[in-house]
Amino acid sequence: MVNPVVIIAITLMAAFSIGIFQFFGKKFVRGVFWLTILFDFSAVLSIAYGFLTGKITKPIMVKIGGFPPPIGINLSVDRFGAYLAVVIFFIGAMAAYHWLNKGIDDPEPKALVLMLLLLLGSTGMIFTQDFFNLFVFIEITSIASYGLVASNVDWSSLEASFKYIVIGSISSTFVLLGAVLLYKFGGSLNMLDISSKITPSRYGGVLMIIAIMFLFGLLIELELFPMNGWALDIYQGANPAVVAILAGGIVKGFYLVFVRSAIYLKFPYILKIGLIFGLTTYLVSQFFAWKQKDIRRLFGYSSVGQLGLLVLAAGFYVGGGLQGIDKTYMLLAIVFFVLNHSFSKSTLFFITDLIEEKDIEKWKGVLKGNKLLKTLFSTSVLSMAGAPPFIGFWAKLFFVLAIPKQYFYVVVLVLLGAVAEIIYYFNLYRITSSDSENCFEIKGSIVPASMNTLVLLGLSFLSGYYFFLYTRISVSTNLLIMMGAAIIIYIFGFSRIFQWVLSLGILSYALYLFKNININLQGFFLLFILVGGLILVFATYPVSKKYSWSFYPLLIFSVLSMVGIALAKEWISLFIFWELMSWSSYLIINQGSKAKKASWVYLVMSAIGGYAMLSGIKLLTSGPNLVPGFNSTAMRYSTLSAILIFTAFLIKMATAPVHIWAREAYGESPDGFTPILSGILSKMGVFGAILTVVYLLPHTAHSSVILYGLALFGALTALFMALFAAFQENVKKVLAYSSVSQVGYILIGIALASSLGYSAALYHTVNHLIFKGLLFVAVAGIIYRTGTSYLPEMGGLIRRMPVTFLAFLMGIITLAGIPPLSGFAGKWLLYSALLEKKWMFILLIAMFASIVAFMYCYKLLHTIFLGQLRDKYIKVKEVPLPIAIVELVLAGLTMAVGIKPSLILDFSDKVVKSLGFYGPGYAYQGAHRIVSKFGYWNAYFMAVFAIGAFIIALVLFFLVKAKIRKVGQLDIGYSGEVPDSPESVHFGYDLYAHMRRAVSPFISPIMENSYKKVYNGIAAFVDYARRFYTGDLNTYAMWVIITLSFIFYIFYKGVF
Amino acid sequence: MVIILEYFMIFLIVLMIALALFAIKTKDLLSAVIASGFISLVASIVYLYLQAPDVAMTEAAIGAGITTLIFVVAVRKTKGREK
Amino acid sequence: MIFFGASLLLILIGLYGALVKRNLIKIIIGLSIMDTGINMLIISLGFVKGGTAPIISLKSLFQKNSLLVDVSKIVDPLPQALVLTAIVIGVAVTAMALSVVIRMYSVKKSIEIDDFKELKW
Amino acid sequence: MRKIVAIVFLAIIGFYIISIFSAFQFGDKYKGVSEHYVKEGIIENRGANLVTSIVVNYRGFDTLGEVTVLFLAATGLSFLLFSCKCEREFKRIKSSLVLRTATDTLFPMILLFGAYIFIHGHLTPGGGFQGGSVIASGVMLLFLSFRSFHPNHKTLSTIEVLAGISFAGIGLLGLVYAKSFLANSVLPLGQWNRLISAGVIPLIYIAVGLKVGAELSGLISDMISTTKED
Repeated sequence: MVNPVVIIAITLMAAFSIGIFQFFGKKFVRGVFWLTILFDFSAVLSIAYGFLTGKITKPIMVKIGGFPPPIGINLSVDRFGAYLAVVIFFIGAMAAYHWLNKGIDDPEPKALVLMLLLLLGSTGMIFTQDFFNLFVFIEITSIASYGLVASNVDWSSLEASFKYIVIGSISSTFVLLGAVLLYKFGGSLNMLDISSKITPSRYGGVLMIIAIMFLFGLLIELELFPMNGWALDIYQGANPAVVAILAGGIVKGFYLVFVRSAIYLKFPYILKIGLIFGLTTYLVSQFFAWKQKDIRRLFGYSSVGQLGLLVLAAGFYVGGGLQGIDKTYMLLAIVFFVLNHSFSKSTLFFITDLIEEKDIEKWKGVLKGNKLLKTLFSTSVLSMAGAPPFIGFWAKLFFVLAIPKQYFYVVVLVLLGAVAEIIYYFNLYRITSSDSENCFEIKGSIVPASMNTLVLLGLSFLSGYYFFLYTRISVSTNLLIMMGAAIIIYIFGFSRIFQWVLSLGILSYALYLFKNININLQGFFLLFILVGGLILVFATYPVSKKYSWSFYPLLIFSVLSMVGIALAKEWISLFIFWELMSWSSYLIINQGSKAKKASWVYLVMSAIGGYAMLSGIKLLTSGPNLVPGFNSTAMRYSTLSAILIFTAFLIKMATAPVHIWAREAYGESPDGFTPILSGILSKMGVFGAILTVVYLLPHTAHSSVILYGLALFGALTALFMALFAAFQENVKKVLAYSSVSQVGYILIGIALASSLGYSAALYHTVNHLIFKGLLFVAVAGIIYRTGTSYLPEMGGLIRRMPVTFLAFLMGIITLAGIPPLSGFAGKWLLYSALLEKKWMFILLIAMFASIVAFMYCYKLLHTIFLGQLRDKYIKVKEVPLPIAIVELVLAGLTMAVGIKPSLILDFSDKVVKSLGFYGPGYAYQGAHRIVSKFGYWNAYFMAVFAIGAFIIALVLFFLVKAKIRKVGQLDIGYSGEVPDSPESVHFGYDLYAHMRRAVSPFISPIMENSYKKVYNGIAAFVDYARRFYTGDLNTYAMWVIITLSFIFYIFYKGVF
Repeated sequence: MVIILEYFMIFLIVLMIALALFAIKTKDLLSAVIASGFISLVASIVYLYLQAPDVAMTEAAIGAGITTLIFVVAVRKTKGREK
Repeated sequence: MIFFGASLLLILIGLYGALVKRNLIKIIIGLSIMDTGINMLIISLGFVKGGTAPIISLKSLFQKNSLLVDVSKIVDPLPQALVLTAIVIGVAVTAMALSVVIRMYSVKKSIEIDDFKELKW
Repeated sequence: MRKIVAIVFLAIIGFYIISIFSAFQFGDKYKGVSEHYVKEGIIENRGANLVTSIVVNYRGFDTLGEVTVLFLAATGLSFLLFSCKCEREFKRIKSSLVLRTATDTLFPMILLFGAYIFIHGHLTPGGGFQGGSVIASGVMLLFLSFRSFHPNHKTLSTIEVLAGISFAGIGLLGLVYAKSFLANSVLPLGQWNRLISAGVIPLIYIAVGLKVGAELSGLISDMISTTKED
């Protein structure tokens, strides 16, 4: 361990000596610079390591001048100071490397001196324990940053620098005034000494004003709204390398100093400052960033927002009355927030400098091509937006868990801000990941950004570990290891077939691991996910080549996170895996070439859902129990928490009012993923809904109302989505609406909350996987061969793809619920359950919806396979082998289940029993005859009957075939022109045009439009509101003064 | 004697404030700079009264001398008058 | 007491200059007036009525390693030490600000705030 | 409008700050660490000037920071003003004969005076900063009188660097000898009120004086010299 003061002395000497070394040439200067940085970094690292391993337990006190503390100045290096110093020197080194690599403007030695002294100043600021010495170090830091900020070829940096100088001077004036008045008040300048003389009761008098002045000086540096215009201008105008170190390191130093001073001063209103200024800053900047066109200013808004959040967290940590584990959580949240922001944001600023493009629109397609850049950018953006498993996620989670329950509105607002953050960050990500012909050259070295990201990944791992350590949440180690294996798949991105085999291997291994699992609700879904995933992943190989090399790792990640959801034992771990699933599926959907907008909508909706769930979970916590389990039924929960948690599941199921993401996301997602999205992923909503209805709703008031409402939602979903599906012209979008419609039936079953209802829901869940997986896989094969998903361009494919046709036909029959296939049993169970509960209105809607469903069933079959084959598909081949295999397997399954429904019902019975019911609500008579109180149904007999009917019809068809006359495609034509647009030659185009007028009020996208209106309204408002930052220096300074008077007014209750 | 000194201090303070107001109000940057230099000079006399000879010296040399000089240079380089 | 008031007035006048003036050099002049005000405030906080300067150079005051003069008759030396630092820091900031202004002038041939409002929103 | 708002809010702030003064009577006695400085300062440091004792010894770390700030300003200024690759140029109007003649006589005396101030920093008012700025004002006089004068930047830098390193180095010596950075125990304290006394205080002040003088001269020369494009 090195004496901290030596770090400062050596750095100073090095900075001074550069004055001589510059005469020997740049190399000497650089040598001195790097040696110093290396020394400093290893020195602070050794101290930090001492703290981390527990070798050093107490803060290191260093006397300067040999005098005991109140007499002389002393340094005090505590745990956080040491850690932060490591971060600052690391990011400083990276920024310097980046800058040197890009080339510094001419007096390079001077720039390096400024850089060294900037790092020195911030380190001293963190280490010192003397108020006036703090002021001196703040000035060193500030002046060095004034110079560095001004250094850019672009003249706008000068403007930024000047604004910074003026506001910084005002800030340091208040710090100085506060420090001297504190001396006058307490008789010394030592922080500990002053602290010992302050009791909260003394805050009635002048101490309040003094403390406010001192802390206010620091608050200005923390870039709080409304006095942060200058900071945003720096982010926008200054050299990104400088901004990286400012945002990534120096501001965090100010933050630490602020928190420490507030603690030493025992300032009573720190929580109020957090709630008033921190929260406002956070929210305002997250919204102002929406319409920002300059990428650096966008990141600037984000940085400012994060600082606001940090101030809020500090308010809770210091003055929120937290004790015990909450306090630890909050501390960890703060540490994670700081680390996350430092490393991600500096990486992002480095990247902006590598691309050298300011306008966001010109970033279109930046990430295409360069895998490394894409990885770095995505990692940072994901971590900033709080996506698991990155450190930003754990920070947010700890933060939300630690907030006292009476501040629930803070949780809501913070999560609202998080959604806003996701909106603009992924708007940016949408632009950068979209296709474009633009060619980008990376100007500079990518090493600093890569190093930062490596550290970020390491920290993410550590923070996740700490999360599970501190919350004592049990998580299956096997699962985590398998998720880690996804990284290996990622590394083997060069070979698609290897990735495929490895993915299948991992899923099979998972199935092997959980083969003996107990069949209750969780076990049922676990098997469902793994078996379904295995089958559907098998079919992905042929289509996967179209997508990025990260397709398979993400796929495995999302399937395994669903396994995690099924294995969860507490709400929090369910939430963690839920988010993992949402984010990884977002990244997969985003790989679809036209899916950028769709995936963005999906992500935003998922985020709303996920954060609604989190806030609902927050309401479930009570007292010291911060991680409520499913079975903690000791107390009555509020209806609100149930509704909030339900929101997440409804959004994932895409039921009626929140369905807007479904069409485009299903329609444009990668063809290999759509079956999984529809068949398995949306069923996690079903799982969650059952969980909520079983464990949560019985403990809330109004549960019967909620249930009926859910059933109504389900019925309306079933009806309207079926109607929408009939009017779609894109095969995947038809199936998308169909999926949502089917999920509506499942929701009705869950809402019934009876044994028959659950049986129906569970049966239909599996059944839907079988036939919708089949249909989507078949469609994927067709798209793979024909290259189109537009219905009117298809037709007549029966001749080229007979196997697919057969499988597709069976899928459609199942979908329509016609015996002998498996679809019928589900409907029978559901209607019986509805009759049992006497929900006649819902029954009516559901039955009507089934009839409507025939419309699109017929349309699909008809338009794709029947009619005339288009000329260009004359030579189309049958779908690739893996797809064909999966089609046949699933077709076989639907037939088998149709004849013997107990293949599924045996499992669902066990689940229903495990949920506390005596039986499934029906009984078997013999092997195939199922009886409920409304009648019976013999699957075997029906199958024989239906197959017989089918054979008779087939025979009749061949007998009358002679009378059919075949017409060539080009036989049509009028006015001498041969129409060739698919709309005009295909009879299946707009098949239900004659019905359109009748139902047009019902199929207009009312919901979609109103969502859009709300979004556009908010966006327009914030676009206007951010004119608050006029760019005028006087106005910025004025806001500083206004804020100070405001703080005085609200916190000072008069001496007069 | 003491009383005269105190009146003199009051005069100096009034002078400082007047100079400050003048420095802010005047359109001519050079006069403003000179006025602000004068404030420092007057302040250094006040520091002597307040028994702070070290500070008085510093203020006179740095505040009134060096600062004014660099102000003057800056004003000349920017050829400035306030609009 | 009038020293307190005067220093406060100087601080406020300086701040007013920074808040209202549209000329960059005028703003810096405001800041330097504010600095002077603060320094004067600190010095007057350390003043002791009837005290002498904290320099003990007369033989009669210090003999045989002990101070003969009444401690309460020496003004507080600490604020003076602090002000020394503050003054130097003030000139450093001023120099920095002025050099930025000179550069700004060389770019735009203007030192009015209205010409430097490019960074906004 | 802006003016009215500014006055109103400044008045509010002034109103609250005034309330502080009711707690601190002007001319009141002080307590706390200053009592120690006054009572023990001479005994511990043997420097007659208590302010110097505080500046260099008790709060020597501040002074190191202060020197750094000045160094930083000088560096930053030349970094900003010469960031384009233009040649420096020194052209000024010719000064009067009186000024030039006076400068010839005054300049050495000013230098001497400056040196006197910082060498006697521990005995009389003044010290490194004051002495340094006096020296710089001498250099300023040279600028005013001689048209083509410009100081040798290499010499200035060398002085600056050596002075700076010796300040920090004395501090480190303290760390070696007395296990405390900047401790005043490298040299014997000596007799009170002698030129050679007070341990390292004079040494540090000489270093500070030279450094400040060189820095301020360099700063002035940077400000005055123009680039060719102007």
